[in-house]
Amino acid sequence: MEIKVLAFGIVKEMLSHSSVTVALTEGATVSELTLVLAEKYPAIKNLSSFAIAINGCYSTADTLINAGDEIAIIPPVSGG
Amino acid sequence: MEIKVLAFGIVKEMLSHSSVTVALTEGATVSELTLVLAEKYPAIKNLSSFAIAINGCYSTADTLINAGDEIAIIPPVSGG
Amino acid sequence: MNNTIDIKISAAPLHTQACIDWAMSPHCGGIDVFIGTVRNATKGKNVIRLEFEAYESMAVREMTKIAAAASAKWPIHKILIHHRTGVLYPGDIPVIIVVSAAHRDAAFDACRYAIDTLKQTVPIWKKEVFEDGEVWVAAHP
Amino acid sequence: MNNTIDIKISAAPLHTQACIDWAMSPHCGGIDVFIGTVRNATKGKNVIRLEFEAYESMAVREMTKIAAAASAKWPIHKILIHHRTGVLYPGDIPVIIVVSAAHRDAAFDACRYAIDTLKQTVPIWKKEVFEDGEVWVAAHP
Repeated sequence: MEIKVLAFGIVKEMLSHSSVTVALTEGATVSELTLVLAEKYPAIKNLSSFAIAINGCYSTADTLINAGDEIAIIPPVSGG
Repeated sequence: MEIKVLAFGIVKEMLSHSSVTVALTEGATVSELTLVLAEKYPAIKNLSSFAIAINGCYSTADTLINAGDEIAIIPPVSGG
Repeated sequence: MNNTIDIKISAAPLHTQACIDWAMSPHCGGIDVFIGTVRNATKGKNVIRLEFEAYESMAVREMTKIAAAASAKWPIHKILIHHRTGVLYPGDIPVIIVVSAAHRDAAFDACRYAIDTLKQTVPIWKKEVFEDGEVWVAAHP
Repeated sequence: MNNTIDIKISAAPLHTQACIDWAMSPHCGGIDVFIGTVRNATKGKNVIRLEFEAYESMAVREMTKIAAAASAKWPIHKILIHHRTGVLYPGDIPVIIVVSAAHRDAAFDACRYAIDTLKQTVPIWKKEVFEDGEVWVAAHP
């Protein structure tokens, strides 16, 4: 399945886009998405860390990804 | 020596005046003043506690009182 | 007293925004503000009004001591403590404390220290007036 | 979201007095306010401006979670968290948190919890722009 991934802040600059599309197998988890992203966009490995949000909530490595989910890469936050 | 003692808040009500005058021997300390006040104005013994300020500073029992000092009875404070 | 400490006792209403504006600075990263407000009830009884009285000269001195101590204990930029006297009604503001600092922890710590210490040492007294009587707060055991 | 929680992300300037007025109530004895301000320097370098970006829908959700958690942990009356986005200059206000409560300890504790947690969980990012370059805060090891 094709998954659209939102990018913010430094990740948007690293990817040169506010979103990118990656191909995942059905039933993929967040950890598989992370591997795909790191391979396709090695720049994000320079981040001190990043999280994946699914439908506006923080996910864990084993969270399942479904077609149509709103996915986002969350680099270290720095609000306030 | 005659000492003028300022009264605030509930003490002003207990004494019915914003200041009173008491007689003290030369070289008297705060503890002696306290005894004189309690004898002359027994109502103040109903306070949960009170302090004596001399020239705008909290005193201790052995602080000396001099003629001309600004003396005040400080009942429990409740600002804020 | 200097230009990083602002202490005032006044019978006039306190102005929150003016107090904050005084403390704000591009050198600061955070400001903590404590605003005391008159509650309409205490221990289940309706409060009609509060009457505040101060031993003004000593109160200003004690408030200045608090501000100086806070400035010595924490790396803060400015500290303001304003207290009102006279008759106040529910919703009115008897006290405002504003602390600015480069980093927020110092602002929070100093502001809380200031209000906690003010309530212990500053010679200001309040009488609570209820529908059926009145009481000087903290006066009796 | 209910009438004791007010969450907002906005590119427009934040209004301190309006935020405080919203939280004030005759049911409250104390209000704690935290105002974040843009510092003109960080680690000894002059800051020209900050650029804030938010993942708005998620940020509002996380801020609402913080407000709800604070309301559950402490006996507070109202809590407001407003955060600004876009370009801000030294002295500008990126964040305001206001907490009102019957007693001040709850207001202080909840306000500090809110800003500490906001800085850890809310998807908002800032880029510091210096005379000679720029950096996304906290992005790199």
